[in-house]
Amino acid sequence: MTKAQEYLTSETAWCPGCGNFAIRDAVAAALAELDFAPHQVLMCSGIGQAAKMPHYLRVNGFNGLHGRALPPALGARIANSSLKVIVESGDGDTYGEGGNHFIHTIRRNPDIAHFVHNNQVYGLTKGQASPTSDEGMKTNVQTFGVTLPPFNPLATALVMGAGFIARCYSGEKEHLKETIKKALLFPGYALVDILQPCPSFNKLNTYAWYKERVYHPASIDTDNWQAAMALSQEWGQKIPLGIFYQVEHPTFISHFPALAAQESPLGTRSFEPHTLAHLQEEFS
Amino acid sequence: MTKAQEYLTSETAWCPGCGNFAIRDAVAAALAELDFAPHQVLMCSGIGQAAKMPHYLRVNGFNGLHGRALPPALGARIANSSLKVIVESGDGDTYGEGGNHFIHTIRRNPDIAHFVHNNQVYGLTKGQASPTSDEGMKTNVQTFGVTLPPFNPLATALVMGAGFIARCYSGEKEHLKETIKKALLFPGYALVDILQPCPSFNKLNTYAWYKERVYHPASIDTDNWQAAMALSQEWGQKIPLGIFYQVEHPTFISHFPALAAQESPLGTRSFEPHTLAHLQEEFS
Amino acid sequence: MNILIGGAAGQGLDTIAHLLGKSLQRFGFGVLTSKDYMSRVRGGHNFSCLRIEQETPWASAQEIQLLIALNEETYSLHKGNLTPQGRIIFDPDHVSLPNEEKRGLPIALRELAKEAGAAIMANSVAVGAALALLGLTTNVTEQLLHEVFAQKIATSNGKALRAGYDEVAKTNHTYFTLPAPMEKKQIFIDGNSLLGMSALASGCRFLSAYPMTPATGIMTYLAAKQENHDVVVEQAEDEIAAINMALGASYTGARAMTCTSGGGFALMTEGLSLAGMTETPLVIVVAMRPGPATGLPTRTGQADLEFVLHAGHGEFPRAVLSATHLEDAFYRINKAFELADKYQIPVIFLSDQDFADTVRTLPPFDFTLLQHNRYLLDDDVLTSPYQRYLFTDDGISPRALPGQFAGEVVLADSDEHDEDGHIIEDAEARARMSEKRQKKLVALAAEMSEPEVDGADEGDLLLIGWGSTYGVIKEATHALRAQGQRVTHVHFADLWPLPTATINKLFSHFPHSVCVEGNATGQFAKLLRRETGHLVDQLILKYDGRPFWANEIVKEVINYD
Amino acid sequence: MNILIGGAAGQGLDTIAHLLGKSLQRFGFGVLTSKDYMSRVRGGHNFSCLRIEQETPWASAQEIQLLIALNEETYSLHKGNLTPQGRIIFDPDHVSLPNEEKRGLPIALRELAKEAGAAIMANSVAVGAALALLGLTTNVTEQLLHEVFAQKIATSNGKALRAGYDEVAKTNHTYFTLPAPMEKKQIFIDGNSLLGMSALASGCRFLSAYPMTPATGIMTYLAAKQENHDVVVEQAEDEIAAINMALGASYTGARAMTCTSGGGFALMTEGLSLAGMTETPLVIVVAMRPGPATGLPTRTGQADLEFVLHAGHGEFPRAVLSATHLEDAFYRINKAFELADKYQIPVIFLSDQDFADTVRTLPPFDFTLLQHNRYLLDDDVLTSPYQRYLFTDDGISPRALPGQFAGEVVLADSDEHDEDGHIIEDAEARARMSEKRQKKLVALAAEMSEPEVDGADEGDLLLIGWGSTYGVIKEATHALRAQGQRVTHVHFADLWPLPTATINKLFSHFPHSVCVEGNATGQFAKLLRRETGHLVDQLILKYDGRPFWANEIVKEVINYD
Ligand SMILES: Cc1ncc(C[n+]2csc(CCOP(=O)(O)OP(=O)(O)O)c2C)c(N)n1
Ligand SMILES: Cc1ncc(C[n+]2csc(CCOP(=O)(O)OP(=O)(O)O)c2C)c(N)n1
Ligand code: SF4
Ligand code: SF4
Ligand SMILES: [Mg+2]
Ligand SMILES: [Mg+2]
Repeated sequence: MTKAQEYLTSETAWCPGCGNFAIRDAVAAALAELDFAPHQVLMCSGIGQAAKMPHYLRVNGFNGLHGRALPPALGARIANSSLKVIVESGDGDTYGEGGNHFIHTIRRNPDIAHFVHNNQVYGLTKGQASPTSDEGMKTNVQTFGVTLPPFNPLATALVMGAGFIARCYSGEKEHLKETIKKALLFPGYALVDILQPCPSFNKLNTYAWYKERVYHPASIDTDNWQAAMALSQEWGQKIPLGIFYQVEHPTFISHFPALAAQESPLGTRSFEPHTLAHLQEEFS
Repeated sequence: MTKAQEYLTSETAWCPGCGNFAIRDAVAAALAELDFAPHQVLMCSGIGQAAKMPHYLRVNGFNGLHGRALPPALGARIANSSLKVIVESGDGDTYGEGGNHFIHTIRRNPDIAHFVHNNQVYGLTKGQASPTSDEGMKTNVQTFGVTLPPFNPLATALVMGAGFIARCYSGEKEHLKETIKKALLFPGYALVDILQPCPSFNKLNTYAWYKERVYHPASIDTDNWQAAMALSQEWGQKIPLGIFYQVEHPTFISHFPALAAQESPLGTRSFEPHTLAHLQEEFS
Repeated sequence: MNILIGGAAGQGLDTIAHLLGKSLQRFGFGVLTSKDYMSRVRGGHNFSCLRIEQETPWASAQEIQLLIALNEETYSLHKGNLTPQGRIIFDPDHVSLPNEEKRGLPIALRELAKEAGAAIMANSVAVGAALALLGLTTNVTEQLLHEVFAQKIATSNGKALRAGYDEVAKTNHTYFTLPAPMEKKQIFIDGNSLLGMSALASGCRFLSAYPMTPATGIMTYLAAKQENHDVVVEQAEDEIAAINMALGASYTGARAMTCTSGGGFALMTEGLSLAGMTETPLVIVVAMRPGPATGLPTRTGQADLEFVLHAGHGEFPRAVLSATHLEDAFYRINKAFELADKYQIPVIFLSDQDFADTVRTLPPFDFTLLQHNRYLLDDDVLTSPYQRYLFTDDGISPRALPGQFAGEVVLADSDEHDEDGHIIEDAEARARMSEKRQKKLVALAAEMSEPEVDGADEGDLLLIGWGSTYGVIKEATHALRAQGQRVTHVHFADLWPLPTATINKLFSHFPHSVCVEGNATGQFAKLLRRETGHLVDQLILKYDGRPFWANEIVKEVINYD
Repeated sequence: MNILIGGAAGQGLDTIAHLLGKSLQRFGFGVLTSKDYMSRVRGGHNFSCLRIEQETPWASAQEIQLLIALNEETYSLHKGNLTPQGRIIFDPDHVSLPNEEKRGLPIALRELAKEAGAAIMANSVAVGAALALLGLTTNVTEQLLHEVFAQKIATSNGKALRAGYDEVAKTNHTYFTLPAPMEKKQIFIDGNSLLGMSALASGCRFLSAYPMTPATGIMTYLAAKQENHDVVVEQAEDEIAAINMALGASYTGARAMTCTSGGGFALMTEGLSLAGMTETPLVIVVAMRPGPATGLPTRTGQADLEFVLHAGHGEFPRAVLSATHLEDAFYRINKAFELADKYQIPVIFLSDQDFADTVRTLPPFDFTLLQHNRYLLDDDVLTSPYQRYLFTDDGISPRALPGQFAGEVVLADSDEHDEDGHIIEDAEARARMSEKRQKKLVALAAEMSEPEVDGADEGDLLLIGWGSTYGVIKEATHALRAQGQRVTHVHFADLWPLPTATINKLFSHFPHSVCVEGNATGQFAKLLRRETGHLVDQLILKYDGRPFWANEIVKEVINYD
């Protein structure tokens, strides 16, 4: 078994006090507790502060393009369904540049655990508004303050048919770790939107701001879509945390004959071209 | 005043029996009844059968790229806010290739009337599944039948904060025309998702199929978001038609000092460069 | 012998062309059909050209002997190309020809079809009529009908076929004389199916793509194979997803491919650069159609060469291949997959609408010639910890797959990185990693096939072409030789890194050099000058969305002199 | 005189560099600062170079006289470039130098700052210390503090400044001798602000963009101007939206622009092709950084030239401009807007990180030289019905805007179209419309400025460069001349259509020609060969993400001989 510490690589390039650290620790701990060996895990990410994660955890990593973390994860899942695939990226990456992949990947319901570091800001590019920035937040591009209502990832995921949606806060590490574990074990697409303070650029949604607002609803009926929708609409004075919805559906790969059988990984099954000579018969 | 007939240009390249014809007629009639002169209207579209519309109506037209009908419409709206801007395109164009613009344009709430010809299939490229195709529909790409749950445009628009959402059926021309008129008059983003039979490629969702299912709910409380969400979830045996939600919010251009004043079009205000020589003072 | 079948979209031209072409193939003739169609589903004017020779023709011919006119527009557009002895099959109940037109052969296509069972079978009547004019029998075609359709439909179509046949046989039997058929067994296949088939036989396990004419046929070919083969086809939400999915699949070990046309490829250029940076093998088929923007979606051209050569930000090695003809393409797609895996680079295969939609009779392929080497790190040579971007002499780092070795992880990175794959910013390390990538070009360049040369090492005229114009330039070459010119035809299939030895040897031995291209600016000629310094004397360019005709080339060469 | 200020991200290096640079400018010196920073927000190693001369320096110099080391890493990385007589300002409470280091000038930066009010003002203490070493006074800087900060903060920073000053003045006053200051008034401006300012003064009304280093500064400059000027800045959801929004705004009449770096531009290439097809004016600033893929986000390079030259599917005219230096850029961005409107084409302006982040003192710009012609159809020459793509001799169709003429409509189309803008498929019409677009290149080519030439028409060495390397090649040229070589420096700003007259005239008169480029493959040299046939003798390439140093060029030229 790998210990949580052993997943952590050297130094990070994050700022002191950044909410990303707690997420990294939680993922490492979750992997360790679930006994995933590093070589059995693949983490895909885009570009941004959050997206540097594959460099800071010792697992397989595909650190791709800004906004494009999900498509390679789906491709990887198809080519080798024995890997545990995690996608980890920022809010701008996932809901902004990558919005189209977000909505359509969910519809496919692949076995992907998706952890979004939602700091409500573009961190790496130094503080522009992201799709989840709160109205009124001023930046040096949004000089009059953000005027768009924030993108609601959980409600969107529900509408797209997601089977697992959760919200966590990087200030609550234990809850975060436990939720990540459940997402990792969920058969299908699982979204965990993680509220993550960015002390360098988000001066609005600070640790104090979140702390004042986050709460754990007394009980959540995780089979109830309407209830989940109602919870995911709560934002402002009170922000609920927890798994809002958890219902299994057939997963993506179950639909493909070449994958459903769960043989060896599709990508590396042995093969010789001459065995396919019969392909030309239909043209003769 | 322009008569409905005068909006129509020559021949179309659509198939006989196509649901697009009724939509074209309804738009022409709506424009005529509301007395929009052709030069005051701009129609933006992408690529597809539906997207050929700007060629078949005599108004200003920007027939752009597949999936990219909304961004030029937004740009046009900014440069000349005296134009009535319509976006008209197919379901693949709008919800597939253009998905990211769909979600983020709605959040901005620009004054755009958006008519989507939803034939639940890719028509122009000869019959592949679109995001709205029903589960089980077989095509020569989706050889086992579609396995993804259909994308729900109305529910998605609601989650993004749309102020006006409606569903019409191209087989009900009068209702379609009246709804289009209301969308054209709505101050803000207005989505009309129009069920449009494609006799050439969609053999599942035919005129008969729709006719059997569409109905008009007795009364719709158009201020009620939850009710609208519930209506937009109805699909299958019964498909409700009508305006599901209609609530005004501040529109996009109201946030910009250069636009809010509603002076002459931004794009063509007169101007001489030397009047801006003072710009360099901050660097001296 | 050349047959043109024309009508509106939705009138079933493809069926006629397919039935006729396939029957002729089975009779043993050499057949080529090409397709000219509009970007619409019903109406408009479409046509197919079907050429028959003893050996498989290299290109369509402009002169028509038999015109099957399903509407009047077909007649008026093509009558000029019909020879005086030509014949026009038409349905006098629906198409009327002018009185002075003596070549018409009225056949009540729909009436006869109705008698056979249903008006919709008019096309079978037309095929029957054509068979009679060609002096053939109906049995082969009837057999075909039974292979394609259910018993009942096949039987009534057979009836319709014979009705058309008999109608003609009464008066015009064997109006046209065909050459003697070939002995050898032939297949009859189109460009897109061929690319799909070769990809599958090259071990391609994953195709992610977004539908786009004229590339969609590759997708539908492979989609149909999912049921019984180790391949997955996923329709992506857009082309950006398509290329990034393919990269994810390739990184984890699947031979992966995507296919599109110019506009979709434009959306893939960022992903192309990612393939370059992460050193992930990938094959991209770009089926060209005329641009810019949406352009002419169902037409052909060769105007995306410069774009694919330079697409993607930053510098990284890539290979760009095309094919001289269908048979060549079968083996060259295999080469594309091999190069991608061996050099861990993106490989672009340039097709075009004419190539994609052309159907030809060909000798069966030799599948034993296809290669399937994965170029992966062997277990026994692994040194731990594994480094994805290990510096090596040839720039190629041993490739391992995620999960391949217990305890080892594989890190692919879009940022500049060290040998481990971790982000770096250091100047020296960056320069070295950039050099490592560029180094791969040395060995890669040596893998490029020199252009095919048809003709002597010196002469009057050097004709240079690339890609799918091979057949038509070959015909032009023969025509020019017939006029006494000493012509050498040089044709490039592998385009980048550009193989220059042959052209360097030949170029100065011809007083006149001509580059023939399907674009408006002479893109290949510019590449040639950039890479070799040779400046061709003449450009023969076509950019109206149609393939060249051999006689156009002949005429332009001559007019220039 | 060269000052290097180094430390970790977040330590406020920019503040020191800005305060010092701006003070020096106000004193009348020629100043250049350049920026070297990592892609992170806190930590790591960043630095700024501040060079002071009588006239504004052309490039940074490698040799340092004064090092302000906010951490030990700065010392160890840069000590080698510090002259023996150099000085190191450091805070002995936080940074320790080795005993044998005699150049150190310990100043208790944080302690003194605390005494002045707060430790955070340590940077002001450092600036004060530097001013004293340079023999200057603190009054100009104090004034600056009051312009930038609120009264209270300014006052306490002033105190800190003076504390640093006094600390040094005790022992080391006027350690460095500065040249005599200039008389003329100067401004002090960076590349990105300058591009934004010129765009605004050129009548740019709309910028849609997605943040991407190193282009973001243009966006923030213009965003800040929205309050009081006729301009709208919209942060798009992605780069595809950015370019398509800009096209919509341009089509309806706004001068529109977008800005990005290579990866974002990759996503815009389909839209670029749309601009070409619809003939919609657009200015795109591509600020280069090293690729491929994410590469080195905060570094510099010139590796996207070939990409921008050939980006987009299909063929359409475009112009590609760059600038030799900041002042040139001010007027050239205006030219970009003028060309876009006049020829109804996309115009790409190539910038890079070094250009974007370099700040220089410059004489104030002459805004009366900027042009703002809209090239729109006048009311009195309209012939109804209006045709957006009317055939004309020069290929430029009179442009009307939607809504401009009552009763007239304007149809822009991505498909191939007729003069009205309606979809066509016809071969002849297509060819003619394609020729119409290409025709615009003739007049456009005549608008390109020939490269700037510094030196005689013949000599020993021809140094060729393009874009932002102008300054550093100029310095190298001077250095080589000082060594007795007869050097001519030719520098291109307008890149496409490539102006060739000057280079054709000069090329053969130099026994040795060298192309200097910030990339690994010599992209401009290849372009030159393609367009003129001239093959340079030597490439001096740098691709480690850093700008050239003049002495690197000098050394490579000499070593080659
Ligand atoms: C195509 C492209 N566009 C823009 C960028 C620049 N960019 C890098 S990270 C980023 C935003 C990061 O925000 P987010 O995803 O929220 O991550 P965070 O840094 O906040 O963790 C942007 C715009 C890029 N790398 N690629
Ligand atoms: C970038 C790009 N990708 C793909 C295409 C090919 N294409 C044209 S229309 C279309 C789909 C059309 O479907 P839809 O939007 O539903 O319109 P419909 O034809 O059904 O009205 C596709 C995939 C294209 N033109 N551009
Ligand atoms: S900028 Fe914000 S998100 Fe990025 S590392 Fe710093 S604190 Fe964390
Ligand atoms: S293919 Fe379908 S949507 Fe397109 S024109 Fe024909 S019937 Fe209408
Ligand atoms: Mg973020
Ligand atoms: Mg559709």
